[in-house]
Parts: sequence; C-alpha cells; structure tokens
Amino acid sequence: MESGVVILIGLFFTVAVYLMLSKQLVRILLGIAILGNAVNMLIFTNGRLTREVPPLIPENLYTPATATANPLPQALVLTAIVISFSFFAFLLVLAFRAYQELGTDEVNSMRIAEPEHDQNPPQGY
Amino acid sequence: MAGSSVSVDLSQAMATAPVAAGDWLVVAPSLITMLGGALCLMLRKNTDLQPKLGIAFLGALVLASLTLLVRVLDHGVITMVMGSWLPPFGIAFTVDALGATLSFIGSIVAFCGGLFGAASVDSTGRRYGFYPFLLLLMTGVCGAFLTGDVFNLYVWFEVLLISSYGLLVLGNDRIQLDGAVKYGVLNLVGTNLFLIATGLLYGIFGTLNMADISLKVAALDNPASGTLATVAALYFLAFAMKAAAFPVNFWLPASYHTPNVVVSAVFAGLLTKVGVYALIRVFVLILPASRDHLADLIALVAIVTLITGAIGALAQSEVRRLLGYVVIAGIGSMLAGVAVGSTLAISGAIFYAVHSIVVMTALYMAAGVMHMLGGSYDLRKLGGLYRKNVAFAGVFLVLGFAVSGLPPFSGFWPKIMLVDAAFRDDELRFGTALGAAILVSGFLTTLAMGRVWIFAFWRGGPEGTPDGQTADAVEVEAPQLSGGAVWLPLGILTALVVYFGLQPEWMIELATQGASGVDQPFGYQRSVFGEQG
Amino acid sequence: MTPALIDDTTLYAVLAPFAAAVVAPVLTRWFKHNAAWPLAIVPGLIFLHFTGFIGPVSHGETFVAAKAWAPSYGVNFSVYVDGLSTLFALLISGIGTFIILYAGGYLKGHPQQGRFFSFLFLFMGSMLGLVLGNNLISLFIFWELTSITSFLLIGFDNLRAASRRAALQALVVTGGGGLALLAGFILIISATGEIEMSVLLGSPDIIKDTGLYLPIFLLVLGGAFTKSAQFPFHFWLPNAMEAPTPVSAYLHSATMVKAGVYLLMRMHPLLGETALWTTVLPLFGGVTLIVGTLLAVRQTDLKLMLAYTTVASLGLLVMLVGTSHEKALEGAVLYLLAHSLFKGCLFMVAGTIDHEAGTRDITRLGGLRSAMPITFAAACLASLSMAGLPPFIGFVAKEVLYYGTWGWLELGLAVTVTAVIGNALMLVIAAAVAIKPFFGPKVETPKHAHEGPVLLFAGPVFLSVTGLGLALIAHTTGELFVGPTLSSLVGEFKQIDLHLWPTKINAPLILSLITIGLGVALFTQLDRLRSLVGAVLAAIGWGPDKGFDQFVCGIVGFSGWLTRKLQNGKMQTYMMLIFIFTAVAVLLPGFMTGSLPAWPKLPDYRFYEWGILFIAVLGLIAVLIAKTRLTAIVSLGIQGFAVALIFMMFGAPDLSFTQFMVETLSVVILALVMTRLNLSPSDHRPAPAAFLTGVVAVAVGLGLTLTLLAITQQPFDSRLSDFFAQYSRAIAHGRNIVNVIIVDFRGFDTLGEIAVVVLTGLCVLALIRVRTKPDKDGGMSDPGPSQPQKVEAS
Amino acid sequence: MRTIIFRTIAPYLSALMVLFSVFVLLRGHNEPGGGFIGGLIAASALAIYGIACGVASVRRAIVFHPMGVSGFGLFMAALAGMLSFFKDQAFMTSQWLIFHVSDVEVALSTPLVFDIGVYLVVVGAIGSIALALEEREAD
Repeated sequence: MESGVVILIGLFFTVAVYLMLSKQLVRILLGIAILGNAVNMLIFTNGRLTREVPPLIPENLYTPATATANPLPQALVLTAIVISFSFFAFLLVLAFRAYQELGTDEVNSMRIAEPEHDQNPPQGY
Repeated sequence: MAGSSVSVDLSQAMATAPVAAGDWLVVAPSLITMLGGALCLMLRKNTDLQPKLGIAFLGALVLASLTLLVRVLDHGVITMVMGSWLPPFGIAFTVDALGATLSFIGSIVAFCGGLFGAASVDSTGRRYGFYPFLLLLMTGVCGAFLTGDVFNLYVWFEVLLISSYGLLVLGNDRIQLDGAVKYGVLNLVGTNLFLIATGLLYGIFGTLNMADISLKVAALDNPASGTLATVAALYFLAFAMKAAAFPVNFWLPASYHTPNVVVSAVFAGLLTKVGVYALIRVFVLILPASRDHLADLIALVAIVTLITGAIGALAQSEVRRLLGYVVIAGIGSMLAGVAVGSTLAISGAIFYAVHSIVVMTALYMAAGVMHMLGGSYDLRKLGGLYRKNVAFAGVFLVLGFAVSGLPPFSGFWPKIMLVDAAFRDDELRFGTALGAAILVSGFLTTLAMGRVWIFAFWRGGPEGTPDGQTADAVEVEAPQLSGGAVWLPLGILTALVVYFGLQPEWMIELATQGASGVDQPFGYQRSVFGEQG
Repeated sequence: MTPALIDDTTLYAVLAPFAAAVVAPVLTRWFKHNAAWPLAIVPGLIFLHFTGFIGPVSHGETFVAAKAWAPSYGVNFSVYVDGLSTLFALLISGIGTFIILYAGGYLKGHPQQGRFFSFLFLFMGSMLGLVLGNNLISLFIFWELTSITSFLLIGFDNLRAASRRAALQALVVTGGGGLALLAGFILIISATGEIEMSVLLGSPDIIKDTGLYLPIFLLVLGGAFTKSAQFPFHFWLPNAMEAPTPVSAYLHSATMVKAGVYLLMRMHPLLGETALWTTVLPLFGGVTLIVGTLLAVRQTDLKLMLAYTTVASLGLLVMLVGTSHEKALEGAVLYLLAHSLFKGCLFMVAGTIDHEAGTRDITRLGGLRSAMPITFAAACLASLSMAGLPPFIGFVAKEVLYYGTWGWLELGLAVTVTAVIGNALMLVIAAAVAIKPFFGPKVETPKHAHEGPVLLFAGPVFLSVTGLGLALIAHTTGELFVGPTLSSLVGEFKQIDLHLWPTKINAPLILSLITIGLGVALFTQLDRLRSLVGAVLAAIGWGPDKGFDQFVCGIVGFSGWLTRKLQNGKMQTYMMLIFIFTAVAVLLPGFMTGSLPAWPKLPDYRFYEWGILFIAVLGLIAVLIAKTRLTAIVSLGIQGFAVALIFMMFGAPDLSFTQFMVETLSVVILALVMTRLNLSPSDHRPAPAAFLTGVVAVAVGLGLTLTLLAITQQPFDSRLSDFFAQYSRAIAHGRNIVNVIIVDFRGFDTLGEIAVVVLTGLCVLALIRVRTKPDKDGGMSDPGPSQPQKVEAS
Repeated sequence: MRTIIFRTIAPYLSALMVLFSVFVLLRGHNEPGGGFIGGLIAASALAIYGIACGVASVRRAIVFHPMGVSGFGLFMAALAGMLSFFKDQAFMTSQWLIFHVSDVEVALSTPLVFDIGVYLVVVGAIGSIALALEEREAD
C-alpha cells in the first residue's frame, strides 16, 4: 500500500531540496513549502496507510466498528502542518522585508551581516 | 461520570492515584512562561507595564525551577503524564537531574535577560513583543529540557525557534533581516531533519515516549544497525546543527551579532545548549548503541569544532562575532563529552553546559556594556574601558578567564573533567587528540580574550591613540547607565561564574547525578512505568 | 615518613593574602602609602607561622592539612609541608613582607596603589598555594593563578603598549605551558589513581612504572620550562621588566620564575634519576645559563641586566637539578636560597636608583655612593654574594655546586665548564651593577638623587644582610634549611654539614679561583664583550621574542584567512553542505549496515488514486520549471491540493481539510507578498551547478525513500493507536479520535503548537510594522543596545 | 477585486463563514473539524472582509486587536488544563460537566474550552497576519 506514496514522498524531497539549493530566496521558499508537505506525508506514511476509513467512532458504538486509519500520525501531522505553515508564513514575510530593505532576493548577495571585505582584527598590542 | 458512558476500568487507561501538588512543578516552568507570555501579549501596548510583568513572571520561573530541582534531588526522577493517561499513551514530562538542572540555570539566564532587556530594549521593542517572545522562548527551552516525549520535544523546539525568530528580527535593522534570513532558513532545515527522524522513529517503534523507546531499543539484538542507524545519523545531524557544531554551524556566526545585544546574550546562553541537551538525551539515554557506533565521528566533529571555534574567535574584530565563535568552541567541549560517553565525560559536558549558559550570556551582556561605554563593538574603535569603569573591567576579565577555562572560575572544572575523561577513554580512536584539542582550544580562547582585554580595556583609547596616553573621549565622564537593569544581571551571572569556580562541589554532584541518570536509565524508565518497567 | 595531619591554620595562612587583597584598597584609601606598614603584617605573620615548621622539618618530619574542595572529583584544598615547601614558603612570605613595604614607597602617590597592593597579595597567595599544594589539581589551580595575577602585575602600567605586550606574552607562554602541565597532571592522576603529592612521593617509582613516563615527563617539563624561562621560552622574563620594580623584585627573585624550579625539585623523586632527566635538563639548563649571561652582558639597563642574569640563574638551577647528583642538588638548594636573597635585593636597589635618580641606564649613572649610602651598602653586599665571593651565601653555594658538578661522573666536565663560564659572567654583571652606578665621578641624572625613605631601603638592607648572616652561620643554615630541602629532593632524610670556609684546598676552591679570575678579566673588557654580543645577535637577526610577534600575527592572520574560507557569507554554500551531509546521513547507514528494503510491489491503487499521485507529480514539476510568478503560485497550489487529496484517500478527513485551508492561505499570502516582491522566478543555475545540486537533491530523496520503504515493510506496533481507539469515546467522550488526540490524549503538543501560531502572528507584526531605520554608516550598521526610538508605521 | 458586488456580499459571506467556523469548531470532538480548521475558516472570513471593505472596518468590527485575541486564546487554553490541579490530577486531565436540557445532551468540558482557545489563537494570529499584509497592500 505504501510504496507508491513513499516514492512520491522521495520525489517531493528531491524537488524541495533542489529548490532550496537555489540562490533565489523565493525559490527557497517554494522549496520550504514543498519540504513541509514532504515531511508531513512522511510522518503520515510512517503510521502505515489504510484506505479510506477515517478514525471516527460510529454514533452507536464505543469503539470503531472496523479497522480504521491510524489516528495518531494524523494528529501529529495536524500539529506539524500548522507549525510548518506558520514558519512558511513568517519566512515569506521575512523574505519580502529583506527584499524591501536589502534590495536583493539573492541570498548570496545578502552580505550585510557578513560583509564581503571583512578586515582582519587589529594587530599589535 | 455521566450516564452516557459505558463502564470502563479507568485504571487500565489512566493514572488514578492522586497527583501530589508538588508534581505539578514539572509543568510549572512551561505554564508560568506560557501564561506570562500570553498576558504580556494581551497587554502589549502598555510598554511601561511590560518589563515589570515580564520580569515578575521570569522571577516566578526561577523560583519554580529551583523548587523543581530541589524536589527532583529529594524524590528522584519525577514523571507526570498529561491528561493522566497512562504512559506511553499520554505525553509524559519526565524530569531528572539533568533536565531540572539545565532548566534552573536557563531560567536564571532568562531572568537576567529580562532585567537587562528593561534597559536595552526600547518601547517599540516592547510593543512588538520582547517580553512575550522571551517568556515563550523559555516555554520552549524548559519544555525541551523537561519533556519525556520525542514528538513533544520537537514541538518545544519549534516554540523556541519561532520565538528566537521574533527576537532576532525585533527592531528590523537591515543587518538583522540579513542575519534572520540565514538563521531562519538554516534552522528550519535543521528542525525538519529532526521531525523526519522522529517520524521514522515512530514508524519503527510505534511509540513516542522516550523511556518506552529506550526500553524497546535495549531489547533489540543489534540496536545500532538497520533503519535505526539512519535515524541516529539524522538525529545527530539535526542536533549538531542546533548545537552549531562544525561544519553545520554557519547560521550562528551569520546571525548572532545582528540583534539587540540582550537577545544575542539569551541566544548564546540557551539555544545551542538545547541542541547539546537533545544530543545527550537521545544518544545517551535512548540510543546508547548508536552513540558507541558514532563515537569516533562525534569525537572528530568535537575536535574540529573546538579548534575552528577558537580560530574563528581570533579572526574577529567585532566583539559579538568573536563571542559567537567562542560559543561554538564551547560546543566542541560538550560534544567531546558526548563522544567519550563515560559518566565522568557526560557530567563534564553537563557542567560545561551550565558554565557555558551562564558565562556566554554574561559575556554578551558585557559586550553590550562595552558598547554603552565605548560606543562601538569593534576592537579597532574601542579602548580605555579600564579607566572608564574598573569594576566592569574586572567583571569582563573574570568572564574572559572563565570562558577560557582558567581557574578559579567556572570553566575550569568541566574542562579538567572532560580532558580527564578523554585521556581515560581507550576505545576512542581520538581520545588523546580530543583531550589535547580541549586544551589547545582553551589556549587559543585565552589569547583571543586576552587580546580583547588588551585592546578594549587596557589600551588608552581607540586605534591611533598615542602610546602611553589616554584618548580624550576616554577622559569624558562615562554615560550614565540605567543602573540596576544593567548591573544586576551582569552581577548575578558573574557571581555564579565565580561561585561555580570556587565551590564546584554542588555542580559536580548535580552533573554527576544528571549523567548517571542518562547513562543508567533505570531510574528514568521506572519513573515512567513504575516498578514493572 | 608518613606525613602528620595538622590543623587548618596552615590552610588559612595560604588564604590570608587573598583576604589582604580585599582589604588593601580600603586601607590604602585611608592611609595612603603608609598602608604598606599594616599590610606588611600579613606576610610577616605568615612568615612567623612557617618558622614554626623549621625545627620539626629539620628532624625529617612532614605534615599535611586538607579541606575537602570538590570531593566528588577527588579534589582537596590541601597542603604538604616538608623541607622544600617550608623553604619556599619562608622565602615567599619573608621577601613578600619587604616587597609590600617597598611597594608602599615605590608607588607613593600613585592613584592605583591600592589596586597594586591587591594584585601583589593575590600573587603572593597563589604562590604560597603553589609551593604548599599537595593535591595535584589544587596545585595546578594556584599555578595558573600565578599566571593570571602576574598578567595583571606585568601589565600594571597598562597605557604603554610594551607593558601590554609583555603581559600578554607572559600569559601566553606560561599559560600555554600550564596547559601542558595540566595534561601531565591529569595523566598522572589517571595512570596512578593518586591525586595527592604526598601519597605519590610515598612510592617514588609509581610514575616510572606506568609506561606513561615519557609523556608525563615531557608535559611536566613543558610547564616547568615555560614558567622558569628556560631557553627557548626565556624571552618573556626580561620583557616582564615593563612591570613596576616591586613586581620584578618579587616575581624574579623567589617566586614566579622559581615555580618551575620548585616543580622540578618537587617531582625529582618521582621523575628524576632517569637517563632522560639527566640528559634533557642539564642540556636546556646549560644553554639557558650561557645564553642568559651573554644576553645580560649586552644590556645597559640595570633591570634588564638583572633580568637576564635571572634567566641564567634559572638555567644553572635546572642544570644542577638535572644532574640528579646529591651534592649538586645540595648546591642547587643553596644557590636557590642565595639567589632569592641577592636578586630580590638588587632589583629593589635598581628600582630605588631609578626612583631617585630618574634613570636606570648604567651609562648615565655614576657616583651615587655618597648620595645614597645605605642603598649603596646593600647593593655591595648583595652583589658580592651574587659574584660568589666570601663570606657570603653565594660563595658557599658556589663551592658546594662545584663540588657536585665536578664529582658528577657522566657529563661532569661539560657541566662544570658551563657553570664556571656562567658564574664568571655573573660576576661581571654583579660588578657592573654594584660599581657602575655608585663609583666613579658623579654623573648628572634626570632627577637629583638622594637616599630614599625607609620603605625603600628596608628591604634591600635586610635581604643583603641576611645573605651575609646565613653564610656566617653556615652550619646552622645547612642544618635548618638546606638539609631538609635536600631531603625532599632526594626523597630520604639527609643531614648535611656545611662550612663557610673551605677546610682544605680542593677542586671546588680552585674552580672558584678560576671563576673569579675569569670574571675580573672579562669585567675589564666589558665594553668590548658587549659590542661583540651585540654584533652576533644582530647577525642572527631573529630571536624567540620576535618569534612571539610572528606567532601572534601569524595565527591571527591565519585565523582570518581560514574563517573567511569556512564561513564565506554565502548561504548557498551553507545549504549545499547541509544537504550533502543530509544525503550522507540518509544513504550511508543504510548501505553500511545492509538495511536496504526489498523491491517494492506495485501497490494496488485505483485508477483515480493513480490520478491523484499523478497530479501531485505534475504540480511538483510545474513548480520546478515555473518561469513566472503566477505559474509558480498556481503549481505550488496544485501540489498542495494533491497532498490534501492523498490524505483524504487514506482516511484522514481532518488532515485533508486542514491541508486544504492551509494551502489556500499559503497561496493567498504568497500572492499578497509576491505582488510586492518583484522577482524573476526563472532559475539562473548554470548547468554544472544544476547538475551538482540535482545529484544532492536526488540523493536526499532516494535515501529517504529507501529508509521509508524499509521501515514500512516492517510490522507496525499499533499499541498507541489501539489505546486511543479504545478509550476515545469511552473515557474522553469524543467520536473523532484524531480530535480527541489533539485536545486530550496529546493536548500538550497542541498547546505548544498554538504557542507557535501566536508567536508567528507576533513575529509577522514585528516584521511589518516596525520601520527599518536608515543606516548610519552605510552597510555595516551597528545597532547598539540604546537605540533611538524607532518610527512606528501605524 | 473591490467590485461593488464583492463589497456588498463580503460582509454577509464573512458572517456566514464565521458562523460556519463556529459550527466546525463545536462538532470537532465527534466529526471531522475542530479548533484549527474552524479558526482557519474564521481567519479567512476576516481576510475576505478586509479585502472587500478595508482593514480599518475589520478592526472596528472585531473590537480587540487580533493579537490580543490570540493571546487570550493561548491563556485560556493553558488555563483550561489547569483546572485538574484542584482535583489532584495531572495537568490537562479533562473535566466534564454533562447535563440534559430537554433531551439534548449538553457537554461542557475542559477539552472544549481548550479547543475554543485553539480557535481564538488561530483566528487572532492568522487574521492578524492577513490584515497586516493587506494593510501593507493598501499604502
């Protein structure tokens, strides 16, 4: 059941990493968004996959009638989705502000914190 | 129980014994900071009230974590499972000496940061969340130190990470935005690796409770191979990034010098140490076989981190950047402890973590004071501080010697414990080299700190001042520093540095307890599962 | 010889100077320079305390006292009192008493005199702790403390670059040596399991038996040689003359520089008498002796002349200790005693001349005899002792040491010749120091010279007279001081019979006469000798002192180069490295431990399920090749919604809804931001870079796929989920198990998570609302803690 | 974007969405739904209202600053777990109060309060982000 999704996850990771290795901030961000999805699906798959039966208990019963999808990874992923969305939103705004103030969207040109022509410390005593 | 429920045997699912009020101390650090943070957030616009409220909550945090530490020392490991669900089903907070010690020291540092912030963070900074960020950062830090659940650990990592983002950009200087981009992206990758590893671990064992996992790992025939080896490698990479070990430390020198100096101070004290803590927790408690497996690699990383950190410090003329590299060198020492892995080594690493938390925060604060007195962070533009304020010069000297590991200050004891442990280790391929690297790194740090002292303090004035004279600017009366908010935190931290140096016994004992708690995890497991575990 | 346990008084004696250091600034504020009188009582009392040990120790008794310091790590604050430590403690406290007085006169009116007293006391306490230290770790702590306090003392005149350089040099050299010593001590502790010196000394072969003798020997030597300024580490000592004279007089007579010699003497029973010991030590000691005296000859500055002879004397001592020959060791002890007295006195004399006449250059001094009669007298007595003439203690020492070197079989001749040449040159310097400033016609000096106050001459007079007195009662001196100390050195009880006057004409006496003759001859040729040495040094053109500058400069430069290579400021490099490591982490263990998954079976997905996967792939590819921002946004949305569908497909409606909402919001925010962020979304990656990054990306993806396959092919432990399903409704009253997990079973995760959400909101607000302030200095802004108020946007 | 039609229907649409979000929140314990998803829907409602009628009118409509709402949600969620302290139970042990109002079973519980806290946090924080960005758009 899992193998197809697992290979898709690998593809997600590949694309995410490839995008994050760009020097353009916006591509890095796209990569981050995809990375988040990849990680979420990875956790989801780790709980093993079951087709179509949501972990709900019917109204007249106290335990699920049949085997359901594993609820725990769903809960974990729910947490992770919200967190990765939060980080994505923050980084997006950060990128926008950085572009606004630094005038560039290329990470290699962001050299204020670590200036290119950094001098050696003073000699002498 | 209302009528709509069937009859269930509660004791099969829940802990039914009453929970002592004292056990609530386990969650007190997280709750105090969370409530405090929420309250500060609601009263965001009242910038005069913010510092008072924030400091009050941080003070309460110090008290709570101290009481917690005392209770752990009295009662042994304490576990509380949230929602009263039986472990490993609910989220357990399991507090041993290691977690309690670090959370106590971390709280002190945060309290000092809160005080210092009252002087160095302006009303805009307060309005846009300095205190909520600081408090919730502590929620994350304490949560990470105290939790006994791997996924929950991830959540606290994220809490402290997002708080650190907020603190980092507070003020929005261009240099901050630049630093924040690198810090933000690189750290996000790090925590994602952590999450991946945790997901895989869940896939292997179907559980998230640390004690539960450690029992399952111990029951394996070959616990260092198979997919678990991949998980261990990922954890190592993720935590090494968090701890800023070379060669995945880039985010630290790229960003630590950019925010308000009190933010750098708190970061330098706490953030990397959480990574080290996680390394100890995961590799000594949960995956000891993987630690044995990776020991040579960890030792190598430690050696390189020790040396490149100290070398980096020598290469800087900006005091905060210099200190950033000193932080990294210290991480090397703690990694050395993890690499050796004996009780002595782990306790050395724990003591070193405590020392580093205190001394690095203090040093960054001192850098802030240097800026207040001398108008710059650049060694070229500094000078004459010895004349301007002798007491402060003394404080700096103590901190400088402490961070170099010279006696009789706090850095000395963990250093000899670690060197001793490294020399004694026969299994490690680089044992002797590791011990030597700790010593050489200390030597280079001494040189770096000595140079800061010579340039910024002893010299008569900035570069260009004639030999033997003081610059005119130095003769001018020093600017009035806003009293207690600056000196009190610096004083508290320096006093701790001296105290741990002169009276190391207490901390050595604590560290040893912390270390034996992780390398002989029976107490930890028993605390979670009771006697049958 | 089991040491007897004594009460803690001796421990307090070691700590007393530290207390005095705290009081000193206060007293100085009240009494000005006269604070020296009350302050001198402290070392005086310590001296008295240790005189109490002279009697018992001379009968071969030893004592220990200890207090637990860090008992979990086996560290005690403990002292070991025997002949050697008693002698040193007496010298430190005795000379210390007069140094405090002298400092009172010398720095009279100096605004930082109180601080100076403090530093001196701190140093004194460290020194006492060092020589009395029994526990190896506490001994080392005091050892490093002397480095730290001497750093402060040498750099006391902090405004001058030369002082700062000398201080750093002393710290680096002695501190670096200290690290070697620490390593050596830790090796001793871990190899023998013993940490107390007295215990180690109880079984002298304990280290030699461990198989770690060589590293321990070398590391201990590293500490001793740097501290005691042995060639080629000698250069820091003369530079330390930048310190005020009381410091020089104290550090370079009986204390700091003798610490290394003390250590060698202390460890002699444990490390000595091996072929290595008797080769390495005489060699370095001999070279240091000759180099030191020759360099001394070249100087015209009184203090520098004395400093280089100190180097030479230390070389002589190391050489003698290195012979491991009993008589030579006796000579070493005597010479140590003599040197401490005359060198302490002569430094103070030099300082007094400098203080009163305004210069200490011997070519600009002369005829001070009548202006400063008391100082002159003291200088004469001390330099006669230094020259090794009777009836002074220096003479006695020289006789005994010649006896020892001459009688030492192995390298006796070479050592004796070295000693004779060294002593002859020492005599030259002694003569130059005593004669040049005082005799001859009166020379005009920068200040009108006259006798200094009692604070200044008390020390020189007392020390020089002691040098005479101890020689006159030579037998008692031998019985009370030299014998017990020698006992410590050889590790068994010795009694010696010492005479001032030789009883018969023997080799040592003849050697003495040769020394004197040679010395007088050389003194007449002093100026030619000086220019000769100067010419030779100029020809060499390099010395370790210059080497120090090159070392510091070099290491700073190298650090800068390396750091800029490692931390190159380009985030792309950082990311690349991190993902390479990630690829290694996910691929390597799998291959190494052979945990690769079985070849996966084709899953039995339905047609529409394949369709969903296909849409996801399509979305991914579209993001990858997107050329405009609209396509980028839309294709990001596509893959996100495909993920939502996958969640739905596997029975996770909650996830699916949330993913759907989150993806919508992401796209909206992305669109909002991207209208402002004017980006050209085409990827400018050159082909090689694209290939390289592609390989890394595929490696990461492949590694994770393989790992995940391997894991999912294993059976799953669904204990947790079963529990949740069982009790979700029964106890937690919820039919949606996922929601119950979120708000109850694992509610704490959610609490943390909403904290993240709150913080994100605040972060974004802080980012958007606070307006960046314009840079002050173009680019490298320097945000201080006390920034001006920022402008708020709303 | 700001067509007349959109501006006219936006308030109703938003109100409807908020109502729906509360419904999703409350049914969460038994059916798919819950605080998060409800909060996200409500935040979207605010965003739509903001786009249509301007951020200022949204701010007026919700009275409190969205970050304040968010902070309150966090406070409430944390407090909800602390009730069990008074019953000597562990943190976040759920407390239930179930009573019947003419055949309809009404359950008040700490998890519900907690979930409402979650809802408020999400509405506040995400709403704040959206409004801040929209405000930026306007100037």
